[in-house]
Order: sequence, then structure tokens, then C-alpha cells
Amino acid sequence: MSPLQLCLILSSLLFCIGLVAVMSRGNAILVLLGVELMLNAANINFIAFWRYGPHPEAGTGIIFVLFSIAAAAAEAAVGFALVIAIYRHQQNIRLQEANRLKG
Amino acid sequence: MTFSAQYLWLIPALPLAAAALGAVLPRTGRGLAAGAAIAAMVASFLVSCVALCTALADPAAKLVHNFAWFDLGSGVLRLGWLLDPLTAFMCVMVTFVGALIFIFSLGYMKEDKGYKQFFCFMSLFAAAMLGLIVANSLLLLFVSWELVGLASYLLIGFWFHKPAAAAAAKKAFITTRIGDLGLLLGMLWLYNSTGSLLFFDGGAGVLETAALGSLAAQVTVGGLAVSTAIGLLIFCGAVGKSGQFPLHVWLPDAMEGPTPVSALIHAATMVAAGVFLIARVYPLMAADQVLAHVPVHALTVVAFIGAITALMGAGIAVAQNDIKRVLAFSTVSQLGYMMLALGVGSWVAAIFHLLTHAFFKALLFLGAGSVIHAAHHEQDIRALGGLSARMKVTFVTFAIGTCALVGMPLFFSGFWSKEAILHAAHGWDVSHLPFYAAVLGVVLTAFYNTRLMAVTFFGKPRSPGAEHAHENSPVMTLPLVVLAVCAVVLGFLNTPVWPWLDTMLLGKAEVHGHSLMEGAGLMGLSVVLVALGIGAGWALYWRTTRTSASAPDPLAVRAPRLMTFLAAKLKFDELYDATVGRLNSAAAAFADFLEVWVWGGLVNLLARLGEFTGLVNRETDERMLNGGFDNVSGKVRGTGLAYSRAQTGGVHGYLRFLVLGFVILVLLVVMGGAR
Amino acid sequence: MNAPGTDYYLERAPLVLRDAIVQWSPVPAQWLVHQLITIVAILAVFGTFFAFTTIAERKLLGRLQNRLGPNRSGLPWWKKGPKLWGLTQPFADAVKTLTKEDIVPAAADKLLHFLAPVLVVTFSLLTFAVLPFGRNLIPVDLDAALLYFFAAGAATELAIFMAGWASRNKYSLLAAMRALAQVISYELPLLLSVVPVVLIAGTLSTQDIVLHQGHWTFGFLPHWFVFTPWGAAGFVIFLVSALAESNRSPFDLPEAESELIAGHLTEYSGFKYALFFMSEYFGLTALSGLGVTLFLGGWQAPCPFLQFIPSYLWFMFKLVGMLVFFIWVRGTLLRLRIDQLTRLSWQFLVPLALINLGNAAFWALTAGWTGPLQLVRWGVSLAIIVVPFVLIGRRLSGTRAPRIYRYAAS
Amino acid sequence: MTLALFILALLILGSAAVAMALRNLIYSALLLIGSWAGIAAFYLWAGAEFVAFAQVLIYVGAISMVVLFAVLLTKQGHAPEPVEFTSLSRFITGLIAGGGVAGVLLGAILGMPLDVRTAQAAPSLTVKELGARLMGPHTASLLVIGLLLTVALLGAVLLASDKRPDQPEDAP
Repeated sequence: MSPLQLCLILSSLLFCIGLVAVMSRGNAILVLLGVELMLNAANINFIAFWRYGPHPEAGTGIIFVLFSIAAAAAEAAVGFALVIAIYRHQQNIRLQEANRLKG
Repeated sequence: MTFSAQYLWLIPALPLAAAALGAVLPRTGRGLAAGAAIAAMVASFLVSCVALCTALADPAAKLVHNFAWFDLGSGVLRLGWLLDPLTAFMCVMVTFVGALIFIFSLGYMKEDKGYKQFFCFMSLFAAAMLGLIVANSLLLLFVSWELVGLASYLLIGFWFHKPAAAAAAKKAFITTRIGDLGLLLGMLWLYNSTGSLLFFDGGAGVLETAALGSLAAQVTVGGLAVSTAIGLLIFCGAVGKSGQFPLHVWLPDAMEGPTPVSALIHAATMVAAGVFLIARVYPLMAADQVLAHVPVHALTVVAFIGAITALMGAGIAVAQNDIKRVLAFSTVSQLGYMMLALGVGSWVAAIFHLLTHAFFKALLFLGAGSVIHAAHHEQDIRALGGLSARMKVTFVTFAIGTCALVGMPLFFSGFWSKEAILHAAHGWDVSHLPFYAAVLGVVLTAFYNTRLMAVTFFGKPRSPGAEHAHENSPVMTLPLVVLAVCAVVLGFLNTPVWPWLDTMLLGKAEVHGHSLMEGAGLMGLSVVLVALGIGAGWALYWRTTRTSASAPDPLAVRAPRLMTFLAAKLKFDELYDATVGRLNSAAAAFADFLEVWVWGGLVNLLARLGEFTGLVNRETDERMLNGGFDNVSGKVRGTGLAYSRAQTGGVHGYLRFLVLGFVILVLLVVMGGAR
Repeated sequence: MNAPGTDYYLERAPLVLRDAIVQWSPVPAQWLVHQLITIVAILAVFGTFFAFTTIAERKLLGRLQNRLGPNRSGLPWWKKGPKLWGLTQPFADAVKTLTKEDIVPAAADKLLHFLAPVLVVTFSLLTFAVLPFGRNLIPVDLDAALLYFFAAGAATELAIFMAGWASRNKYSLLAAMRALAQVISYELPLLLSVVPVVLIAGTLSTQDIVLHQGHWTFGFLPHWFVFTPWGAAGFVIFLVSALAESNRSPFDLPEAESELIAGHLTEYSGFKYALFFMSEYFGLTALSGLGVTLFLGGWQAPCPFLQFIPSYLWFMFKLVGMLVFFIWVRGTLLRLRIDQLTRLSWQFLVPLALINLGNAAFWALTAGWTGPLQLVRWGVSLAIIVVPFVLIGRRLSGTRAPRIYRYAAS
Repeated sequence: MTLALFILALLILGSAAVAMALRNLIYSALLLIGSWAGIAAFYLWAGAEFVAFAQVLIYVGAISMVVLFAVLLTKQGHAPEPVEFTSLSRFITGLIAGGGVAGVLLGAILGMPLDVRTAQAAPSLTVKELGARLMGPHTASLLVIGLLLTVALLGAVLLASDKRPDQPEDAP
């Protein structure tokens, strides 16, 4: 098995951990953390393909990861602001109770 | 001093810096903000003069300085500065008139709370306009163009606590935006077809022969040449900005802003932008002239729009009673003349008229501002009167401005520029209709200006404000005097005997004049026409002066229906209300109708159908059969419930289905691929 | 004058020493020994440095408050001997803290309570790895050294949070929250004050930044960044933010004695407390070292003829100068309220740092200006930073009501 | 090399998995920070130094702070209410779905003949080159990201602020 495949397996397993967390945990914060994990898994893929790809000197993978990290930061800021808004609204952050568009 | 296009950015940058300074200064920094604004304008003026000298040294040259603005990966967007006589003349005019208006504002806005913001916005406005002039790229021009729009929105709505001002600002912004959409589309089309937006780029620019040839050679919908289509789209922008028919409606409403703003918008900057744009892209507009088999030439449209506007504006101005509105419609009319000149192929005449008009219209607006300021913000000319004795400087300078606007022969700049336009229109071989419209416009111009002068300055004062009016401080009258001198002198830059401006703009080396006698017939005609207009005005308004503010207008007495029609601005606002506005509400009503009756009805119908089947079901169930149907309907209910359980509103459920769906999809694709 | 270069024997002395020791070890372990020596050297030097910083702080603060400070401790086995001006006090303190009882609250989260002090010292020590102590002395010459520094530094606040949360004490938790608010507020101006240096030097490597400052105008005016308008402004912003980042007075809100007992340190005692104490000083030293590197020319001598003094000594001189300044500030200024703290950051430091970034960009753009234009460059650059400073400062203080000195004699 | 990767993978996956399964949110967050640090180490391993430090700076330095703030502000710190798998069926279906995705992905990876570069030396890209790339061909994307961050910042402030924007400052 090549190192690239190992990296890809690592990233897909990390992605699935995040996915399972998103799907089965009720706590909004944990769900957001799961989403962050999924983003990180994607970043690992970018780096792996950059490292073992045909044109590492172009640096596209690295630049994409930088953008992705910036997007993740934006997502975290907005996401946790939403969590706080939900908490203020229903006094808990159980996602299964946040099922109304209007309240 | 050597000056190259590289340093041209200084001209807009100085007012921009003043605007930035004004933005960060605290409210107490009034004096500093105003001083910085004026100093920046004066400095810009000096730089512009240097630029003008450089440009005139070699009028045929197009000095450009292009640079990469940003790298898109697949291409590079480039911007640039351009220095030729057109740019230089415009820069000098804008900075000079602008500086005088700024100085005038010192006095006019003295008591206003938003003094600091006012100078900040004015500087921004001037900076945007200058950026528009020095741009060598349609993109940079467009950016400045939009900045001009923004600044005008801020300035027209400067007294935003007045509902009328806020509405006027919005109207100006939205109306010009309609035109700008055309400009944007034209720009994108141009970039798509030529891959560049630079005007001059050493042979690769869009206004150079290579690009023009290919643009004129292509044909698009309706048999139009691509250059015609792009030109007309760009012209849309000019129509919006320069208040041409049919988008002129915002311009008179823009009078809600402070008077110096009106002067800046109507004289030097915003409205001139449209004319300047067409003059700048003139090679593109004229590229289709060589083609014979096109349905329409771009310039023909320009000429007709200009002629319509010129006549219409003059007509409406006859019936207005607000001193600023009269001037506003006269601006509309004069801009129509400029467009007409552009359309008939004499863009130098248009620029000449643009320059002279800038000076005398700024003079008129500042004079009106002086009157308004002195008469305690009384703007209705019926309530003024008798000011000639009370405000001597204002009266004399205003009279000079009026003479220039009317085209009093020989000694006033307006005469020469208007003469050039009439001459060009007369020589146009496509149609003579624009010429007749222009001639009629001349009569009307003379008529309404006589009316304005007579009612405002003569007779008895008809309101307490006018009675207590007295001359303003030198800070306000001095710009008037300077502008008045210019309004006279400027005409001699380009008489038929010595057409210096023409030669410079056209990039020729020597001045070839010809005798006055060549155009004497036409000139005589226009003198007669002016005399006719003034005579009519005199007969109606001067001989019998108005006695009270509420007395009916003499013209209204003689032709009441015409007068009301004109006073209502040819009912354009009503027309737009009735067409565009009504279309809008009709669409909304239609959507509402669809919502309530069609979709709602459909839903209701389905519900009724359901009810009906239910009824039938029950009937059959009760009357005919027993448990079997109960059983079946129970099953149906169960399925429905099971489905409805999927719609929990819970995120988890949706996500789970999403993921399962993804997995199944991938498996299907893989298996399908394997087969 | 022939300036001593990289092979000046005093400059090379530490390296020679290290290589000599490495030679003694077996070949397969040589790389390990090589690294270990670096680590041990940093620990030893900065451990001692820490010890003497504490005594210097206590004595200096004492002087500032018109008292003597510690002056009793001498040498233990020399009862009648000289007191050595109390210079052995830190060692006595060390013995004391090591022998004290280690108290862990019953309700505390044992694991995190233990982990927090360990992590806090680890992270603050990590930052030393990229500081260039001398011409040849840099533990790791990373390409992205500055980024590394801030990455490692950001983690210490996390450890403070762990300490506060794990104690299960509401004062500790409040302190933890304050620590987080503070780091979020001040990370931004700190980074923004550093960015102009990166912009001008064109590199993130600390060694290259120092080399960039190694020139002299007229042979004696050093090209340190602090001697440019943007550099001076950046240095001041850096100083203020560094004070806040290292939780020093007047920004020592997370451990404000009068409000929160001792903040996140409330439930710590003995050696764990000492570790926190140590990490605070390590953090301060590291940030001072960074300030020296970025703005004060690093290990460069101020004048060419002073280059005979080896570069690592120059670094140490400057470091000591910075620390004395920080101690002075601590003895002089009063603690801020939390709202004043965040307002200072968001409304004053961040805008100024952003303007300063533009200023540095202007400086970089006008690098070609010479002769009289150089004067214009300086004037414009000064104006760019001074005018907003005055305006923003005036606006901020303008919204406050006039000060009333209620208990002061007028 | 591969051994180091295995150790890193174990660290990353282990801490992530445990973090996602724990009941105490603070532990989850701290473990997850460990996982992020592990990912940074992976970047270092792969030779992407700059990205590694950026990852630490942003995830460990900033996002973790936001997470901890959110945990404390929503009073989840001491888990007064059960933060647990409230529904076993949801957990099981989640696990099945996740497992399905994992199966699909792993199958795809293992079944793909990946063309691996023979030169195993880590490619080096200095920060300066990276900066030139970022400001050269990727300027537009950089601007878009800057815009996104600004909008996100404003949005976060607006969402989390107590006051409605249309209410006056000192409404009760």
C-alpha cells in the first residue's frame, strides 16, 4: 500500500468519524465540531495529493488548504454564534428540538 | 517641467485625499475640512493646467500610462490614465468651476450643521468626476461613474430629513442606475469581443483601428453591427447620467439638494459625464458610419434623442415657477443640444458647448443660490421680484449668464457654441428634423430666460423675503464675477474666425479660420430667432410686471391648457407612474391573483376532490361494503403517517437520508459501471 | 574598521563547545545529543534567567515602592557570612515551593488539573525555539518562524483555561473566561503589529529579519525597525499587546488578586504554582525576545565598532532592557477594567495597527525615494501614524465624561 | 516514515473518535484540539510547514477558544443535562450510514490504482514562493476569502448579539 493511500484512508476515516458524530449526536456544539473534523479530513486529502501529486511546485494544494482553513474559521464563527442564538431561544442546544423555522 | 500621463492620477487623488480627511475629521473640524477641500481643488487645477500645457504641446498625441490592476489567473485586468486635449480641457474646466463652487459654498453653507460632510461629499464627487475624465479604461471610467452616482445620491439627499430630498435622491440614483445597466452590459460585451477595456494601448486598445474594424465588421441581432449595439448600450448610460429623454425625470427633482450641489451636478460634473463619455468613445460610436446596409447608425439615435431633449426641456422650462427648476430644465435642454452635436458628427462643437455651458450654467446656479440665500430661501420666482436694485452684483452677473445661455450675439460665449451646433445640425445630411427642433428650442430658450429675468429681478418685491434681500458677502459674489468674466471670454476661444479649440481637440497643428460671412445666413437667422423669443418674453412679462405672488401667469391666461401641460413637465412622471409603475403593480397583482386563485384554487380543488372522494368512500363504505375498505384506507393512512414522520424538522433525520442516498447512489453508479 | 564576522572566535565559542561534546558521544546518538544540548542550554540559561528576573522584579518593585525588597537570604552554610544583597532568594523560593504540600481540590478534574501547569510551561518554552539568540545561535531556523512563534504562544492561554476550568471554582472559571477574552482581543493587534515587519523584511524567518536590520547609515545610525515611523508605532502597539498577552500588569485581569483571589491559580499550590509562575516569566521573556528580534535589531550591535562584543551578549542586554521596562510598567500603572481592556484593543489598537500596516506599505512602495524625497517620505509616514493616533485618541477620550478627582485636593 | 504516519493516524483518529463519543463537552473539545494538533503534525510530516503552523494558530489558537466560549456560554461545561445518545436508534442508523460512507470511500481508495510519484523527497515550497502564488494567480480567490471572513465576522456579531438591530440601545 502506498503512502498516498494511507493518507487517503486516514482522511476518509476521519471524515466518517465526523459524519457519525454529526448524525448521531444531539448536541449542537458536537455537531459543529463534527463538521470541523470533516473539513479537516478534506484538508488532509489536499495535502496528501499535493505531496504525492505530479506538480507539487505549483502549491495549489497548500493554497487550497489555506483557503479552506479560512472558510472553516468563518464557519466556526457563524456556527457558534448560531448555537448561542439557539441557546438563547430555547434554553438548551439540543438539535433535535430545534425543528421549527419559526418560534 | 516635464509631465507625463504617469502623474495624471494626482488630479483625482488630491480631492479624494481631501474627502478622506473630511471623513475622519471630527465634527468640530469644519474649517479644516473646507480648507482642505478648496486647497485640493486648487492644487488639482494647477496640475490640470500643467497637464493642459503638455497636451497642447502636441495635440495629436495620446499620452497613456497603463498598468496591471489585478491578476485574474487567466488574464490580467489593466487600468490606465490618458492625457489628450479632451481630458486636459475637461480637467481644467472641472477643477476651475469646482474650486469656485467650493468657495461659494463657504458662504452658502455657513449655517448648515452638515458643513463638514458637505465638503467631504463634494470632494468625493469632484474626485470621482476627475477620475472618470483621466481614465484610459472603460472599467476605471465605470468605477468612477458609479462613484459619481453614489456621491450625487449623497449630495441630493444631503438634507435627507426633508422627505422630498430623500425621495429625489432615490429617484436620481435609481433612474441613472437604469442607464448604468446598459453601460455595464455594453462594457461586458466590449470586453468579451475585444478582450480589453483600455481605450488606447499602443494599437491594442478598443478605440484604435484594429478593434474598431473587427467590431464594425461583425453583425448581431437585427442586422446591427456589434459596434452599433455596444455604442447604443453605452449611450444608455449617457442618457441616464446626462438627463436625456426618456430618463431626464430625475434631473429637475435633484434640485432638492443644496444649490452649490445643483451647480456642481448641472454645470461641471455629473451631467457633463454623459456627454464626455460619448465624446470619449466617439470613434466607437462612429465606427458604423462607413457601413451603408445597417438598419440604424448609433449616432443617428444620439442625434434624435438629443433633439427631442433639447426641444422638450426648453418647452417645459417655460412653465416652471421655481427658479432652480427653470435652470434645471434649461440644463436638460442644453444637454440635448450637446447630444445633438455629437449625433450629427461634430463632437468638438459638443465639447465646446459643454465647456461654455459649464461656466455660464455654474454662474446661473450660483446666482440663483445667491438670490435664494439673500431672499431667505424663497425659490418661487412669483414671490421674488425687484431684486435688480437690491442685489446689484448678482443681478449683473446673472444677466451676463442669461445672455450667454440665450445666445446674445457676438460677445457671449453661448452664442458661439450654440452657433457651432446649429451649423453642424444644418449640415447633417440624414435628416433636417433635428435642426428644426434646435431652432425652435432657441426661440423657447430666449423666451423663458426673458421671463425668468423679468419676473425675478424686476417689478416690485412680492414677499417679505424678497423685500429684505440684500447683497451677499464677497465670498459668494466673487465666484460669480469670475464666472461671469469667463462666460464672456471663453467664447473667443473658438469663433469661426479663429477655431483654436476645434483644432486642438481634433489634434491638428494649425488654426485655419474662415470668414464670418460663410455662416452669416444661419447666424442671422439665429439672431432673429433670439430677438423673437426675447420680444415675446418682453411683451408678456416685462411690459406688464407682475403685481402679487398669486397673480396668474400671463401665458396661462392666454393659453391655459398648454401652460398646465407644460407645468406638469409634459406629464412624464405621471406617464411613468401609469406605465412602469402600473406595470409593476399589475405584475404584483397578477402574482397575487395567481397565488390566490390559480395555485390556491388548485389546492382547494384538490382538497375538494379529496373531500369528495372521502365522501364517496364513506358513502360506499357505509352503504355498500364493510371492513374491506376500512382496512385499505387504514393502510393508506398508515403509509401517509409513515411518510410524514420523515418530515420531522430534525436535522439528523434529513442528514441520515442524505448520506444513505449518497451511499446508494455511489453503489448504483459503481455497479452500473461494472456491468 | 574591520568588523568581526561570523567566524569571530567569541561568536563561535558556544558552537565549538557544543560540537566538542557531540564528538564524545557515540555516532548513532549524535543527532540526539546535538538537540539535547540545545534544549538543555535553553533550559539552563533561561531557568537561571527566570530566577534572576524574579529577584530583579522584587527588588525593583521594592525600590519603586520606596522599600528595600528581599535582602536577607545569603548562603545556607555560611551563617555569619555576607548577605549577597539577597541574591540567593530565588533558590530559597525554589526549595520552599518544592517542599510545600501539593493540594488538589476534591471536586477538581484531577487529570486536567495536573495537565494544565505542565502544558503551560511546555508551550511557553516551545516559543524559544525560533528566537535568534546570536549570529550563529538559533535553535531551529524555520522558514515560517514567526507563524510558529504565535502558534505555540496561542496554546498557553488554552492551558490557562484548563487550569481555571479544572479547579471547579467559580473564581478560577471567571479567570479562565477573562483569559480567553483577553487573548482573543489582543491576539489581533499583536499579530497586526508584527505584520509590517514581515512586509518590509519580506520574510517570516526571524534570523532573516534580524539580518535585514544589520546596516548603518553614516556608519553609526543602526537600521533597526524601531527607528522608522511605522516601526516605532508598531513597537508601541507590540509592547502594549505583549503586556496583555503575557497577562502582566496593567492587564493582569485573569489573576487579579483583589477581584478573583488569585484567578486560575487559586487552587494551585506548591510546585504546580511555581510552574505557572515560571511560565508567566518564560512567556514574558519570549515575547520580549521577539520584540528585540523584530524591532530592536535582534543581536545586532548598535554601532559597528561595538561588534567586538559577541552578538548573544547584545541580545541579552536588549532582553534585560525590555524586562526592566516591563517591571517598571508593572510598578507604575494601575490595572484596567475588563471593558476598558477590550475597548482599548478593538477601538484603539486594532485600527491603529491596521493604519500602521498601510503605513508600512507606503514605506515599502517609496523605498526608491532618495535625497530630499527621503524627507518627504519620513514626513508623510509620520503623518500617517500620528494624525490617526491623535484623532482616534481624542474621539475615544471625548466620549468619556470629564474626569472628577473626587478625593484629591484641588 | 510510514511508522510515523501510523502513529500520527492513530493519534488523530483515536482522539477524534473518543472526543465524539464523550459526554463531557469540555473533554470533547480538548481532545479534539489534540486531534487538530495531530493533523498539524501530519502536515509537518508531509512537508507543508506553513500550513501546519497556520493550522495550529487558527484551530488551536482561535477556533478552540470559540468552542470553549460557546460551551461555557451555553452552560454545557458541567453537563447538568444529559449530553448523551438520547436515541439509540439514531445512533445505530448514524453508525450504519457512516459505516456505509466509510465502506464506499475505502473501497474506492483501495480499488484505485493511484499513480504515485516515485521521487519520495518531500517537495519544498518556501513561504515567499507561497506568498507570490497567493498574490499572483490566486488574488481573486484571496479577495473573495477576505470578503467571506468579513461577512462572517459581521454575521457572527449580529447573530450572537442580544439586541435586535431594530431595537433601541437601552430598551428594557
